[in-house]
Amino acid sequence: MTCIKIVVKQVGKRHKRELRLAPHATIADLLRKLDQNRETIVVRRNGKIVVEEERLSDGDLIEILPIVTGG
Amino acid sequence: MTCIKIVVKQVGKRHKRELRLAPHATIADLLRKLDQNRETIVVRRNGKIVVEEERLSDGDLIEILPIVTGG
Amino acid sequence: MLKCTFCGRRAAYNRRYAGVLLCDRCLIKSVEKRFRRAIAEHKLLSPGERVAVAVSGGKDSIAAMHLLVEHCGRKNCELVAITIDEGIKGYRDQSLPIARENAKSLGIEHYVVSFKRTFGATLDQMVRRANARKTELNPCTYCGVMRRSLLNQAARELGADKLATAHNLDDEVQAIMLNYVRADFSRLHRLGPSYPPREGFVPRIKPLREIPEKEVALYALLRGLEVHLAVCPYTGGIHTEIRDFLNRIEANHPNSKFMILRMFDRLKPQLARIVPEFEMRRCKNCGEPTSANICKSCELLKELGLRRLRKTLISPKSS
Amino acid sequence: MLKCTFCGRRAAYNRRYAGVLLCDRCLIKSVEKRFRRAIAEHKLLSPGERVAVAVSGGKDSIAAMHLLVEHCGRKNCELVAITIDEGIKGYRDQSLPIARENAKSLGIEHYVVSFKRTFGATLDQMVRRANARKTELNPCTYCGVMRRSLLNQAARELGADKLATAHNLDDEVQAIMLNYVRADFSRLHRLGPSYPPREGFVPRIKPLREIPEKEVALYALLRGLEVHLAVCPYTGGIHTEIRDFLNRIEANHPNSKFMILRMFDRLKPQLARIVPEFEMRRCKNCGEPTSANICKSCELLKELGLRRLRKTLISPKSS
Repeated sequence: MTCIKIVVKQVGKRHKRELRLAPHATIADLLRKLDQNRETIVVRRNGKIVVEEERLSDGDLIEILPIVTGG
Repeated sequence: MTCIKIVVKQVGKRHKRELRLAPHATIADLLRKLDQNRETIVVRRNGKIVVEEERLSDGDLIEILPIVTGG
Repeated sequence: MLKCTFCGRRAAYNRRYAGVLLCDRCLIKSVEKRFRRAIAEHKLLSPGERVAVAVSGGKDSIAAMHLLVEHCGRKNCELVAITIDEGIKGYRDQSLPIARENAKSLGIEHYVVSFKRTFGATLDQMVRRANARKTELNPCTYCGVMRRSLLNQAARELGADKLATAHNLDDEVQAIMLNYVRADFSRLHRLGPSYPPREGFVPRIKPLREIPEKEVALYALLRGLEVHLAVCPYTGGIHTEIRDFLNRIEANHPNSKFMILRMFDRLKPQLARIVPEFEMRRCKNCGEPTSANICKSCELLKELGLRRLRKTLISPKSS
Repeated sequence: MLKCTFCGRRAAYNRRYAGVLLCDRCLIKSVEKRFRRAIAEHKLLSPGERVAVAVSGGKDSIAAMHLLVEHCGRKNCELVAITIDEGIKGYRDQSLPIARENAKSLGIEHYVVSFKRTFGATLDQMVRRANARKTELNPCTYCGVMRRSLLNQAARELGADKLATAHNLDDEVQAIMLNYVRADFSRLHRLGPSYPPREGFVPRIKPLREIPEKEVALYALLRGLEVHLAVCPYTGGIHTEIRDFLNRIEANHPNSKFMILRMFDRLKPQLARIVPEFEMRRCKNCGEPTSANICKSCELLKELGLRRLRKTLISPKSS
């Protein structure tokens, strides 16, 4: 079982990160790993807003957009 | 400014730990460092139950006793 | 060394929500005073009554038993103790002897009612069955419903006028918050310092309801009571999330727990207007009080493929 | 690829509390439907009314403005927009142009009222003064009290029949929880889909109150609206603790936020019996409505050594 490699960009932070995940990992798995609550963000996968239950593929660019702005 | 050295024993866990803290550190500082909420524990210092605002001294034995047991 | 605000001895506790430090003796006195005040203010006990106290062996119930035995001595009440043995390996089997020893040393009659003998299965066995059957209910549901039912029945069989439980401030505020989150009006309505008498129910009282968990623990530890301090293996889920939230809020904003309690106590009389009063019936299966045909315990047992084995819990020899 | 439960296109959102997946189009339609339903169900707007909408430039208020302008077109209502410029460097100065651009592109009159011109100090300056004077109040207190007061006054001066704010489900449930924890009955009583008319107050309406924050954000993003998405530098404290708790609970137990809202909405009519109705007066200083001699804004200003510089906010040229 080989890992998949994805790139994560958290909007508002400068750097992109490359992460390795198990095959069949979902975006929800990734969010858990990054300690991100799905209620507070929107996820774009290769530019498209998608649901957190989608599986990741090798080479995906995942953008995490925080939406909770107020006090 | 030299550090103080204390020994921490979390009741229920096997091992004691030795920790270094800044001089004038209080038990509350130690609890923050250990991510322990004061509402859920009782602290014994050298065998005596004490308040979390007491300052630590070099060589202190600090026991942390979890009191939240229920569901 | 930090000193007691009242007597100048070494402080053992910082009661931040009141802005005072307390030494061991003053903490013990304060807890005893609040316990007596709760009984007087909410008329929890009358002289001459027979009280059953639920004792698990943990700090809260052991403290409650010691506080009650002293109170009963003064007020000419009779105290009996009941332990429900749910059958939780490595947990209840360790606390049960502690409950027994404490009752013995205080000279209190002690009765043990077990899930195993009553339902033919321990809680551990029920949890395994629930997992196998994928009922999606968590262990606390089985434990809570069945323990509550058995406590009530045992207290009734023992002729108790009141059933005392050791719920502390933290327990009560957690229950309030849980029912706010679940929008459960009937459960919310049932919370409070006492639960009024209803057909088939022994009135329940909670004399520790206004004492924070940490103060109950300190009371037991500083008095040197023998208590069981271990974490139930089935903790988790929403109960734990709510408890952690409340402890974080209280640590950062002392007095929050009391504020939540006070607000609820002011809301409670209004809840009666929303919650429909329902008729009490008898469970067709076990005869215990219920608002449905079958009581919740029997319903849960059925889902697990189990049934009640004994109708009566307390035999003259089970002491 | 996961598909929309309704139309089979690619899903963009998992609405877990309802057990359905939604594509971009169906999410937009659903949000618009809920917005219209809120207005109809709670009679938030009547045909021909003049509505002022509070617009910060964030996702919620920009979404609200776009939803309202379409509604007003159909129902023959008039819409004006008000932005309060509190003076938060690196935050409001970035969102204000976005509010202005959106209003302009929609052809809506837009008014800006600033703390600086009204009180002689920006919020940033107030916070520095508060720290120097150790008032122990947090920035959200100044911001909240003064912004609310200015919004009301500006809406009144503009002859608005209603003042619409963009509070979403998350905002409302956080406020409910905060007031449970603080035991603040009067604040709790003031929450709801609308705030009834009172002397000196423009009735407030919250048409997004039953739309979760994430759905409002998705609505704005999927419609391609230009919004400001940045975190206020003054967030923190108990508000953040409560928000984090609610988001954790919702993530682990979907529908909890709605449950809290539903429970509150059932409790609310009962709160009127507890909260005393107080007489409305005029602030001796600025003339704004208050239950005391001096309104809360003027009281806070005084503590900071500041005072109101302008009585009237909207001049014909301030558009």
